[in-house]
Amino acid sequence: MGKKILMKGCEAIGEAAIRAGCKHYFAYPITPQTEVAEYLARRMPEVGGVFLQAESEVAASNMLFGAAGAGVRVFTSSSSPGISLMSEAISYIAAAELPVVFINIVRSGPGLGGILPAQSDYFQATKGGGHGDYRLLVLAPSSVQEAVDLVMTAFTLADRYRNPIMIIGDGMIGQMMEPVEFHDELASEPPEKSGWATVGCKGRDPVIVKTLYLDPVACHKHNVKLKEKADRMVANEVRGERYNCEGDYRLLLVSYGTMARVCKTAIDELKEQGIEVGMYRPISLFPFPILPIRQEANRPHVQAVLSVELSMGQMVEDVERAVLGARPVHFYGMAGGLVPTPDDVTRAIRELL
Amino acid sequence: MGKKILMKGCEAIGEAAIRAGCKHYFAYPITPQTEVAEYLARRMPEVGGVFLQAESEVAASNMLFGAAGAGVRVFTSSSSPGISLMSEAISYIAAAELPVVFINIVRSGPGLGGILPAQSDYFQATKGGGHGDYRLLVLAPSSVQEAVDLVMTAFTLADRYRNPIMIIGDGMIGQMMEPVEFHDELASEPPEKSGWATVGCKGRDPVIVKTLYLDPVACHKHNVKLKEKADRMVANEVRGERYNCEGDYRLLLVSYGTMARVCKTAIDELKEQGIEVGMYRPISLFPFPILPIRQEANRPHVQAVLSVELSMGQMVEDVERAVLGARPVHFYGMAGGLVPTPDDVTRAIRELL
Amino acid sequence: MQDEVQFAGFGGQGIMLIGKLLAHSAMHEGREVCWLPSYGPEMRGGTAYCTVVLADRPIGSPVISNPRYLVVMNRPSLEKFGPMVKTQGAVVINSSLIPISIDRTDIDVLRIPCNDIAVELGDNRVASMVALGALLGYRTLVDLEGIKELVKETFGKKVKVLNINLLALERGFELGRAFRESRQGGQEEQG
Amino acid sequence: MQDEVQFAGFGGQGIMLIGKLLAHSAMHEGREVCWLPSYGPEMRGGTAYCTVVLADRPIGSPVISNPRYLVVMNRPSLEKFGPMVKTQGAVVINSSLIPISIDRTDIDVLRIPCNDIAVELGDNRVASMVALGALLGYRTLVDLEGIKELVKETFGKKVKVLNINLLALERGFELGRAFRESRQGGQEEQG
Amino acid sequence: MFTVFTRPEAMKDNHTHYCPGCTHGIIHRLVAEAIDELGLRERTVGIAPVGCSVLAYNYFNCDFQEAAHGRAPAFATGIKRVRPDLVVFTYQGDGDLASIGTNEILHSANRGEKFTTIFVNNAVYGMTGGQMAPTTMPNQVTTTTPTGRNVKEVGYPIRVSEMLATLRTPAYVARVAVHRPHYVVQAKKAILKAFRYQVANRCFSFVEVLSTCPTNWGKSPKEACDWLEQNMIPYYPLGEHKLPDRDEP
Amino acid sequence: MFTVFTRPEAMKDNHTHYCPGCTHGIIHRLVAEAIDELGLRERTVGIAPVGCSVLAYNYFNCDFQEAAHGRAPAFATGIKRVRPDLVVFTYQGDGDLASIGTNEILHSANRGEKFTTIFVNNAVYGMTGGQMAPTTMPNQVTTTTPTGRNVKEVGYPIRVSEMLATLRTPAYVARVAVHRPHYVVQAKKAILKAFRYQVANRCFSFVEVLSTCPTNWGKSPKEACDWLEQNMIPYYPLGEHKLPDRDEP
Amino acid sequence: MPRIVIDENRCKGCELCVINCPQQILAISREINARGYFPAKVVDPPRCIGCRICAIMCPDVAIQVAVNSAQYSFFEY
Amino acid sequence: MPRIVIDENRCKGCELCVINCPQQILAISREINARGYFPAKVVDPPRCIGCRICAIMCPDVAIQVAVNSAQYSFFEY
Ligand SMILES: Cc1ncc(C[n+]2csc(CCOP(=O)(O)OP(=O)(O)O)c2C)c(N)n1
Ligand SMILES: Cc1ncc(C[n+]2csc(CCOP(=O)(O)OP(=O)(O)O)c2C)c(N)n1
Ligand code: SF4
Ligand code: SF4
Ligand code: SF4
Ligand code: SF4
Ligand code: SF4
Ligand code: SF4
Ligand SMILES: [Mg+2]
Ligand SMILES: [Mg+2]
Repeated sequence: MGKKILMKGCEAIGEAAIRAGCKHYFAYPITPQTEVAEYLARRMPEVGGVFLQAESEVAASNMLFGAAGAGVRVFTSSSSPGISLMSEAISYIAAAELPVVFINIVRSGPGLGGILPAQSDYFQATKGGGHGDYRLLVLAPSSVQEAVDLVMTAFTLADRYRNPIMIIGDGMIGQMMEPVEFHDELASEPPEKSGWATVGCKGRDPVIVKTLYLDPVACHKHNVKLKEKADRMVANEVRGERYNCEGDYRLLLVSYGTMARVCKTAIDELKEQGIEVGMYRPISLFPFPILPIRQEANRPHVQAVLSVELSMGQMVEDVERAVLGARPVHFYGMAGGLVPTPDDVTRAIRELL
Repeated sequence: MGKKILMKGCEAIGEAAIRAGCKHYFAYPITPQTEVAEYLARRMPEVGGVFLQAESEVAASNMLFGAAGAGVRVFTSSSSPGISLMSEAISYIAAAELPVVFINIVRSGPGLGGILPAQSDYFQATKGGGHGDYRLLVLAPSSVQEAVDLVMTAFTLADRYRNPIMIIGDGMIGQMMEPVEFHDELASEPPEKSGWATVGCKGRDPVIVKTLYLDPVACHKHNVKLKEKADRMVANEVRGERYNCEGDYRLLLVSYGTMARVCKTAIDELKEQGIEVGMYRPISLFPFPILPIRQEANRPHVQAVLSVELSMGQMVEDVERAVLGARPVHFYGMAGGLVPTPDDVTRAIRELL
Repeated sequence: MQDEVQFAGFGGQGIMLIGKLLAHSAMHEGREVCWLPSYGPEMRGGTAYCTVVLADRPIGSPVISNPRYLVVMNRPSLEKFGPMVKTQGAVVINSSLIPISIDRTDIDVLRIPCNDIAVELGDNRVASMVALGALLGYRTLVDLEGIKELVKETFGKKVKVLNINLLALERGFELGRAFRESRQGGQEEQG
Repeated sequence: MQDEVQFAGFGGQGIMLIGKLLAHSAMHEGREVCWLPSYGPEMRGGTAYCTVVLADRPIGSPVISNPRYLVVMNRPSLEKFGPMVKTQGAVVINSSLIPISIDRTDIDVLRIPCNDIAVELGDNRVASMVALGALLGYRTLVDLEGIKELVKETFGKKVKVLNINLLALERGFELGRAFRESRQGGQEEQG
Repeated sequence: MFTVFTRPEAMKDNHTHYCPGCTHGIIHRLVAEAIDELGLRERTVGIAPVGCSVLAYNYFNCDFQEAAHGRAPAFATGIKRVRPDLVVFTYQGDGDLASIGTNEILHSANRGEKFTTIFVNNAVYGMTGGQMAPTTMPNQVTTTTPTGRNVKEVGYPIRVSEMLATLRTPAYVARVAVHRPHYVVQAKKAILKAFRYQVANRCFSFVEVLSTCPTNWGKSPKEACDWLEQNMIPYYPLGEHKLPDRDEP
Repeated sequence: MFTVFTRPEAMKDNHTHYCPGCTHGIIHRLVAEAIDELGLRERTVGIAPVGCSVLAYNYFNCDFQEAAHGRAPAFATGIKRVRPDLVVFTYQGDGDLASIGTNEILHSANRGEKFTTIFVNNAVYGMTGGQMAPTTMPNQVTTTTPTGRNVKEVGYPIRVSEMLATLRTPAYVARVAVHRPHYVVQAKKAILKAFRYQVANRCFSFVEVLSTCPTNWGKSPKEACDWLEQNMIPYYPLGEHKLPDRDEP
Repeated sequence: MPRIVIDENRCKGCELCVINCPQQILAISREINARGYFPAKVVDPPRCIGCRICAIMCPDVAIQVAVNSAQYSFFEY
Repeated sequence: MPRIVIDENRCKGCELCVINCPQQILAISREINARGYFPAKVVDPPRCIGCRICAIMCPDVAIQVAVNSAQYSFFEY
């Protein structure tokens, strides 16, 4: 447990990875997270780690693939268009069951879009931008401190599930400076990997890291295995936070990331005006906190549910699946880099009450 | 209206595009749809069109982007990993509001997976493999004839909405031979595009095809525009087919593509045994037929809903959103290239009744 | 009425072609048809197969796991698909390359020395035509003349090749018919 | 208690730095802080700004559209952000580069010739330090000495640069305090 | 009086967002002048890259498309194949063309696509704030090579023109510079020639332009010009590296 | 009796799925022999491409990874950077390496990554059934060039070795063939040399092997060897195209 | 006498014209323009030879050059 | 006398050994193997010189070569 230091989100993320025992980073620059690379270009040599600027995101993601297959902890960071270019590799890495941490500091899309904060890659992250049946474990911090903690946790989860993990932050998470502490107790020893990692076949039979299953029965079984893994995540890794849910609030907000912080301010302001609004903030986007949200939505005083996002409405589909018709589900959001102010959120809430 | 000819799905798709007035094709080979390219390599020169084998799917999708920006009808075909590599361009093309037709003859994933039929790219197609808020209009044929008809329709829809359209077929659609007729009346004249397409600025101000919106207000507005377009698709383009839904059936199947044909055979067999099962077959996967399915599910005799897919469970999430808790929603499916037989489906149904 | 036929053998034995001929000529006869191959050259060697469904109403499942008829040109195919054939169905076995038979009494088993006949006719490659002929001789799924017309279209002006193919079809057809007749005789005896 | 400050100007005017200094020293004083820049060099030129939130409990929204305090170093920034300042707030205007003022009576307006003072001190680049000093002279958001310590850490051994920066801070601070005192006097007169 | 120098018609009357002294502006003007001199403006389509020049369409007075990062040559291929009557050029930086987009430029050149590429080599990623490019000079400090490009770790700068010149397919490939007046004059000639080859439907044409990035080099515009002269010119020899008419084995 | 020729230890005792007479098999064996002769088997990691040799791991008796199509060099970079003690080689076809994956091989070579690439140039896409590759010969008929590769439309074949040899970063680049015994002997030497350079941590090493695809060329194995000799050898000159010790400007 | 006109508001004060003018008659102004730059100006107009070098080097097309007679030019451009 | 052993079931009958044997003592068998190929065989074993060329050319590692004395070899390989 160190003392608090003021750090920019991107740099704190880079440092958190190192503290988590990950000393290998491959990436391609893209705003608004190039500072992760710039930080690690300085820092990795200091800790005897590897920093490599790849020729593209396609190459970077396949370097991760190879390196993870060789048994080391490895991660990258990028932003929306760059993540799209990694889609093929992400599908492969999930198929090969390799632990890799991806960080997407989301910018506004689609296309080149803009560089300002957005949450419009929710679908891509949670439903799989790549092809085939696989699931990323997706975590969404709402402060620099939480980003640091989740990055450290991510490496443990990646190893535990042998699955790629994605951390989704909007541009604010990457760009803002906040005080952070590094909780070194979140770091974990990597498990023994020489049974499946390509570290040379001395003393054992050769291992193969692969994703091709020409026999449909084998391919089906492999898919079943991946599905069971996803089910285990659903059972064990749901994370979220309740805010102002103790009393008899009338409206349930669902919001994540920095957008949820704006919502908190709005909730506080409304509280002063005597209006009680509760919020559930998913921290894991996959597994989505279906049950906690369903539970909150079904509390008798709740009249409606409002999903608030920096998008045109993506998470709201999962909120619908959670609420399952028990209450009307509404959406409020902005895209393109606009961030609703607490006043905007307050106004949206008032319209529903 | 021509006479019936026996054609392989891939070749019929290529021919259908030409009949629809699309004479420009850029692609990279990948099983199980390389025959589209091979057919067009012969056929395009005959009709004075363009066939170009690109150096990669990334390049192919960006060639489409440029060509569509220059105002011509253009299309490509690929299969799962290749579509993943097109994710970035697809997001851009949607952002730039260009009419492009994509055909994904899905193979089993994730990763390299196998080459056998699958429907595991449902999420990717309908929720956006690429980054940002955009929607593809996604159509899923269940026979070679329907593939031909939908390909022809797709070009009209692409022009109408100025939006990329994706046709999703599993490997069977691409590989099997069935009799087809070309309904030339489905072809449409392309609308006038010189107002926005880059055809030279003679006689007007220069036009710009772009996706960058540095100003967040402009970017937000653009996103709202895209969202409104998606809403128009939801209002106007829902397509689907009911099978055996006239009577008081007890179970509602939801299934699409060739999987739905297998279900039909199962339904017929069960009918002979006195068990009534209805099916709704979505033809448009986006817009998803939420309302028709909700309506069917809510009919009093229906006890449960079963989503049957060649995946580990993807469309079932949309079925849940459609049914909204009115009935229990179940899933049955196989992945990896295995195709359930009518008997398998029958067994899955019996377990629920 | 729906008939399903599965053809199987090594790649290069003409499996796909005879399947297509059957589908094609059934279509000409006005039936619904669907031809589905095992596809993808991503795997060299091994077994190639295709299934053909012929029906009088729109075809449901194109995937046939239990065909009524099976034509196998090599041993692995027999071992793999033999057990799948529907009861009351039939299997045509290329006895030239398949020393074994199949241990089922609920189906008809036609052992036809396709490669031997083909070699005899002067072209090893027409073995599959012999097999197709045999199937049609055994069960008139489509008219032999229709198939012959298609073969003529396919091989066009290569007269020598064409003739060998036609001969192969006929030789097979005779053997198939002979089997059926003997079998009917046999069944009558049993019955 | 929560204070929000927005700093704005041309890129290169030191906007980000003075924001960070404020955030940093508030953190040292044990407060919650959040510094959020307008980011991205993808657009050259134009206006750069950052907001700093200082609070006594966890900070909700890092996005501040209506700051209590605004420090503007160029004209476009004043035009863009001036109207946003909260009633009862204040704006520090770099009058060296901004010929105009702002038409609001509900806020305090400090016109400080930052660049002129900076040039006078011998380094045009310290204009932003003058502005930060003025803000702190006007409202003690953090202790001036803390900021000075940080400036010492930042410029380390470059003694000359360091001294000019410290002087700039002090000159600004004096002007800010003078304004506050005159204003209080004025208010008393009014009251 | 005769106006002997003014803004070409193929440029819009907009202020650019480029940093002071950035030679992107000179290169824009040269391209616009070439388009004007050949009378091509009304049938030209430019392709902007992702890089500092992403907003090129705000400055050029002709139809434009904005490509995904590195893919401008694929765009140009798409357009030129379906509309061979149009004149198409891509304008690309060294991160765009020589890093993420090497595959596209290489294969377009190799197919002999009939468009023109203006390749702006400023030895750095300008737009994203100064990271290493494949063309960054040995020991050059960038934000991702804080102690200078170590050629033992990440190799030597790529000479794109030389590399493309090895391809067998006929092409025009030249390298020019714009940091001194006489180089600008040569650059203009090469660009004109490149467009002429396209208009004649002769071959792919490619002009690499050495350019400054004062901001990310941490230099004044003048210092940047001098640095380019001293460091880049010796490593990146100017001249015509390939002509379509030269016979190849 | 002494066994003077038998299966190398670095090969498994599995039947390959390759077509009869496909020289992929010979190349596999040469690589395995080199690994054995240098005693590297227990610390070697091979990277399989997507192409006919995707199943290479079923035949090599060492650790293996299977890459995404074209990305084997990125895999190898990833592995070698994090585990420099391992010996890493990629085995790639011409569609894989010279079409979709050109960017990865080029930048790996340019960074001087310390791995070895075996590049199997058979002038066609084997696995997907015979489409044109960037290395397909002029006028060669493939399923996507049904009337033969028209160089006016799609350009000339790419000579990858020559292209990589132009890069400034030290490397070993050689082209060999395996369709005649004496070529096989030379090929073996080049492959050995390539691995030696890697083991010495000297440079990136690259061996292009001209190979046959009887199936998609529509030829018997013998005819395929003759066709290769007559058509490919003149266009793709054999030899060492670059040595790390040769000085470069 | 040739006449050059510098558009003060387009100019970004990069000095490329200043350092390249063969007559050395350009200089940077001490007055800031609306966009925050110190623009170039002509300090000794009569000595201008109309060579266009300043304009050719200007990345912001801020300079126009006019001459009395268009008959001669120093170089083809 | 050198001895070569051809693994009949590995052999795919490609003939590469046959056409390259300097002694021309290999030929394709008329009997099909289990995988459907006509394998190569040695027709005149005594004439084998143990040069290993057949083995070197075999894509399927179907040929083993043994010699009485390993002292000589035709070429380094
Ligand atoms: C897929 C993708 N990756 C990364 C980026 C971020 N990016 C924007 S411009 C750029 C590099 C620009 O450098 P260069 O091409 O040299 O142009 P310059 O700005 O130097 O003119 C990068 C990496 C992006 N927009 N898209
Ligand atoms: C992203 C992607 N695109 C396309 C394919 C399909 N594909 C598989 S192998 C191959 C080409 C193989 O050719 P080559 O690399 O020359 O190897 P060969 O089979 O000739 O040895 C292609 C295009 C794929 N698997 N993945
Ligand atoms: S960052 Fe560099 S390349 Fe970009 S505009 Fe500024 S000087 Fe030019
Ligand atoms: S298809 Fe060609 S490359 Fe592939 S195994 Fe067969 S002969 Fe070899
Ligand atoms: S035209 Fe020539 S002499 Fe006149 S100001 Fe410009 S550069 Fe100087
Ligand atoms: S070159 Fe142009 S922008 Fe630069 S100082 Fe001269 S007039 Fe101004
Ligand atoms: S070892 Fe030499 S001589 Fe003996 S069979 Fe083989 S190739 Fe012929
Ligand atoms: S080279 Fe090998 S596979 Fe080919 S025929 Fe000879 S033994 Fe058989
Ligand atoms: Mg650059
Ligand atoms: Mg190949």
